[in-house]
Amino acid sequence: MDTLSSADLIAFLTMLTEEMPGHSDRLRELDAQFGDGDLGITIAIGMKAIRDALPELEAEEPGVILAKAGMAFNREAASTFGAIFATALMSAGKQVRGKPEIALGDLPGMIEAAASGVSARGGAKPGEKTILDVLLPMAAELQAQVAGGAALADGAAATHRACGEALEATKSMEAKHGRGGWFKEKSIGIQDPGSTAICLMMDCFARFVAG
Amino acid sequence: MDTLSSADLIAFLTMLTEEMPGHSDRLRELDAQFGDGDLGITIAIGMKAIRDALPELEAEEPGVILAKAGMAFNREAASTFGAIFATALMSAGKQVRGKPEIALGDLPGMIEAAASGVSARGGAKPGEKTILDVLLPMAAELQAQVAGGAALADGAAATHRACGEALEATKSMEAKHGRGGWFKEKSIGIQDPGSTAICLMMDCFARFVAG
Amino acid sequence: MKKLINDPFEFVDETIEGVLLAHPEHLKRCGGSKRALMRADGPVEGKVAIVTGGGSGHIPVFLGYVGPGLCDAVSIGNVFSSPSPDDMLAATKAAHGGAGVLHLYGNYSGDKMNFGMAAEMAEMDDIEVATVLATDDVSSAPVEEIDRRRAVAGLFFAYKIAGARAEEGAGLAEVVEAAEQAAFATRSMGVALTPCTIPAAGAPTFEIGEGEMEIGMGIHGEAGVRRGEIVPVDDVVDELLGHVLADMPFKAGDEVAVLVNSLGATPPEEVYIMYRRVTAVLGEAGIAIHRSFIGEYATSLEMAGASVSLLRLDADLKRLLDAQAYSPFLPRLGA
Amino acid sequence: MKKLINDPFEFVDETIEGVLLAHPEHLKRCGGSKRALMRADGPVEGKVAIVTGGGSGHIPVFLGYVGPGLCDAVSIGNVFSSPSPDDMLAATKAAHGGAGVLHLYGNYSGDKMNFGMAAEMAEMDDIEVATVLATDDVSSAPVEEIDRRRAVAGLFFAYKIAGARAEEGAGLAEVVEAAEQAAFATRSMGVALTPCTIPAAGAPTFEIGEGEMEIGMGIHGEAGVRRGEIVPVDDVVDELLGHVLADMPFKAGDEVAVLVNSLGATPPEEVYIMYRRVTAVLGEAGIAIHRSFIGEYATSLEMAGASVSLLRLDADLKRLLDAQAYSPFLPRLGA
Ligand SMILES: Nc1ncnc2c1ncn2[C@@H]1O[C@H](COP(=O)(O)OP(=O)(O)O)[C@@H](O)[C@H]1O
Ligand SMILES: Nc1ncnc2c1ncn2[C@@H]1O[C@H](COP(=O)(O)OP(=O)(O)O)[C@@H](O)[C@H]1O
Ligand SMILES: [Mg+2]
Ligand SMILES: [Mg+2]
Ligand SMILES: [Mg+2]
Ligand SMILES: [Mg+2]
Repeated sequence: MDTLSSADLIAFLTMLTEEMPGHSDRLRELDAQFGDGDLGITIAIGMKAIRDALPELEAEEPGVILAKAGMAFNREAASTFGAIFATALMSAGKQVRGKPEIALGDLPGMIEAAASGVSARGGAKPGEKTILDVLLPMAAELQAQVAGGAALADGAAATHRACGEALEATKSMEAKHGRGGWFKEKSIGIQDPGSTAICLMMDCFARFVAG
Repeated sequence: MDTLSSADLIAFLTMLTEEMPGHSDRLRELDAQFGDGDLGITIAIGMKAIRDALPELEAEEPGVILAKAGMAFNREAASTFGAIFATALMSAGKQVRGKPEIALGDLPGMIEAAASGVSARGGAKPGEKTILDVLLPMAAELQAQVAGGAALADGAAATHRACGEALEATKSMEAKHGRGGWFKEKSIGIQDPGSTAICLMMDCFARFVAG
Repeated sequence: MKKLINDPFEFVDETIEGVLLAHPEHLKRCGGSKRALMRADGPVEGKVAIVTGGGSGHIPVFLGYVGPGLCDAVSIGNVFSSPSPDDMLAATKAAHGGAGVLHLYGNYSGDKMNFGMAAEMAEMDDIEVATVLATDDVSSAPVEEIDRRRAVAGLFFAYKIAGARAEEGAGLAEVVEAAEQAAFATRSMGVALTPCTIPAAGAPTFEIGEGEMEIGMGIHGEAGVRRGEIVPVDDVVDELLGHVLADMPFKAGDEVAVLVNSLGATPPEEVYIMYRRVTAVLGEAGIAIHRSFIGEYATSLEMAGASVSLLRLDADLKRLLDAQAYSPFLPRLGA
Repeated sequence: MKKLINDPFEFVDETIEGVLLAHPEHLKRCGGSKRALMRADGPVEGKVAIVTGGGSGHIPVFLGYVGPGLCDAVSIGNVFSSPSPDDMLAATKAAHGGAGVLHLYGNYSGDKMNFGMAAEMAEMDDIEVATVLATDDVSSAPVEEIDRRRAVAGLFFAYKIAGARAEEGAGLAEVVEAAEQAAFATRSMGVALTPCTIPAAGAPTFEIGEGEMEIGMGIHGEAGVRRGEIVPVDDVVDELLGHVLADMPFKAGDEVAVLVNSLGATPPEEVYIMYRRVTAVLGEAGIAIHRSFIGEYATSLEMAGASVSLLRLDADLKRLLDAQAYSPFLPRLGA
């Protein structure tokens, strides 16, 4: 697979919505350590909302599918993560407006757009233990993969690895946003729950494009 | 000791009010098994109320001391047991009105009066797992001891033994009164908490008159 | 023991002090009595006075039911224990407005014996006293032995109805009649999930296994009708209403008031979820709901659980139920 | 998990259904929205509308604060999670009476982002929207960073004051000003004894050891200022008030309103015992209590714990606090 058509994207989102609820407990436990423990439930409800929305999105172009999936997620599972995630998908989707397919070359710009959308919505800066701390390293790695002429599957695999390393790095950060922000130094040592969710999604994507 | 003067009675009640709170936990646990668990607290608070009342009772005759001790108990620790116990003490006290001392020969009549007062107040009949089921056997034993010409200490010791046997017999009874009445067959097998309290008091009395 | 208290033996007196500090415009002591409170504007001359009382640990039961259109005075016992006859007498004398006194309380033996003594003493003071007992808990005895039934949250309806009748200026016999009608027309059944701890005892009175509930348990932990696994709340409501509806029995065409009470630790959300099911079951049975009360009307320290009470209405009871009444411990009552 | 619920994922919707069945004369849905409710008599033409919202699990927060003299509409999220911008927008549009809308809610990032989106959308529909956030929890950030503070039960005062100002017919800017004054003049601090369990999670969010408490913990389990052994409640109150009084700071001669809130599982008796101590501490500090509120004003599922909030009053705030307001979830408010 070199590019993602609308049908591909819908197949990926279907797989994503099937897999992610299985990580609910893990995400809930992470979020409970320096938050309110709702993230696992947010993911479970939000993924179900995306799945329910998919049948009506088949005729749309990939960018619109992404944007509408994000809105569907936050409609049913609004929350800090819901708003941030919806913003990310809407920003990424806007980036490929009008394109019938998404290629590896589109991905760096999409993730960069997602990151700046998230930053504008929530005011976070790098190093503050938010999903920005995985999005920005992902965008950089994607950039490098495109420059190196990688195939989609290889680029995605490398980006997943980069995401995992970035996630590991969130452990040493102190949370400044969301409920985690009130736990201050108690948040150090635990990996960021929101970034964990993003990484799990990236893992799913890498496996999807690998076939 | 052959008879109890007011000073003796006050000495006994002082000993009683010192000892009984030590049985609180045991009484609470018994009462909790087929009731609401308050009896231990009732005894602790009520005994303290008697002790606080004693200094003002020194000049009174024994019958009045008993009656007022009962009222003091139920003033601070009103409850089913409080009302029953106050009634018992008031009835027993009335029985020796005008007498400066209480002899063994007075005791059968006093306990009989207590039993009929209790029965009139609470409507219980023998065999319904109430303090009547120790009071009546105690009265019978006292009668026998008086007929046999026993000394006070021996009569009291024998009555304590009879009380203990009667208490044992309450185990097989089904409660019909107080909160225990709602536990029906679940109350079988457990000894009556109120009768347990009476028996503990009788034990104290037997040791007191033994010197 | 997870409690926000000081000396457990001061629990009741400190609660009363807090209540009086919070609601001085509403409640005052009956003379010097530490354990008897009354309407701040009482005694109300010429009105039948309603005096209640019972053990502590159940707010708004009992002191929260003193107020215009409710009771006139209350005597307050230790936790789960009857008040003393002295305090009952103090409440009776202080509330008496010259038109007689109704002793209205729950059918518990300690309360009955002690109120009995207080009534005897009041009568020696030439105060006419009548007594009505609430016996709404259908789980506590078969209907043929209704006199053995204990009271749970349905006591609220007896207060509301008798209080309104007294406020209308009715005489003692009429207030008694209204109270008896309300008490008889009220049937309740509860479920308990967790035990309560008497502060001075320091340990739970009873145990309910993780994942277990007891249907019909009384608000002091008295035995219920069955213990079992916790099931979906709709099924719990069906079971409670099954007992309640069969008891009077309630029939199609009846009009009722509904009370869904939380024992305290059960969150408000859950009693609303229960109420949702109650409306469905009553709807199916053809029973019309005239008015509903949902929330904490009789708690039991930190117990989790709830009860459903129905009051079968006629025109008189409806008028009395809808009448204005006020207590700072309750949402606004009456139209 | 000791809960009286059905499917945990239906918890919020079934609660809302129960609430609407119980209070049809008081609340209605905003159009077809499942998660937005409003005053049954709304929109009130010509009045500034106040719209609030937030995660579920805190009744009477948030839907219990809709009513005359309070908020006009509410959007309702999943348990402990923000409502969606769609529902916020639905509430905003439905409540709008032509005089602008105040979004008044607690300072939580999910709510802020989602309300932010809703406000942008409402403005595209030519509805003027202003926003005021409650930040009363002094334990959540130092006073220099008051904008980072979260809201706890003191949110009640912001509703009461802003609601009264809107009811007086004030314009949006004036209602905003009153809301800001109330929000700024309110300081709270809580203590938690037991955790809560999100129904869909099925396990407690956090743990507090037997015999332990956490001073300053937020109502979703957010970190407080210290964890330690449970001490007599008078000492707990002293510690909470120590933080609260030092924060504004409150001074001798100040006049305040007091709110002692139970998180739900803490019995009413205990918050009255707390209030008793509050009066003593304030009395000693020369601070006068104008009015007090004691009970459940913001709960957190089956959490045990409580908070103390103070609102520093001036003549305007006093008038607004004393004004009539009504919700079936609260004791009578106002004179
Ligand atoms: N301002 C922000 N920008 C980006 N991501 C954020 C921001 N605030 C929180 N997050 C992410 O959201 C996650 C928490 O989401 P969620 O549990 O919904 O929020 P809440 O803390 O409100 O309960 C965090 O782990 C973090 O990755
Ligand atoms: N009607 C009665 N007559 C005599 N004794 C009684 C009666 N009812 C209860 N008791 C005694 O009182 C004890 C319970 O007292 P207590 O715990 O105060 O009552 P409650 O059951 O109201 O909590 C019982 O164990 C029994 O011995
Ligand atoms: Mg969270
Ligand atoms: Mg008992
Ligand atoms: Mg008792
Ligand atoms: Mg959350």
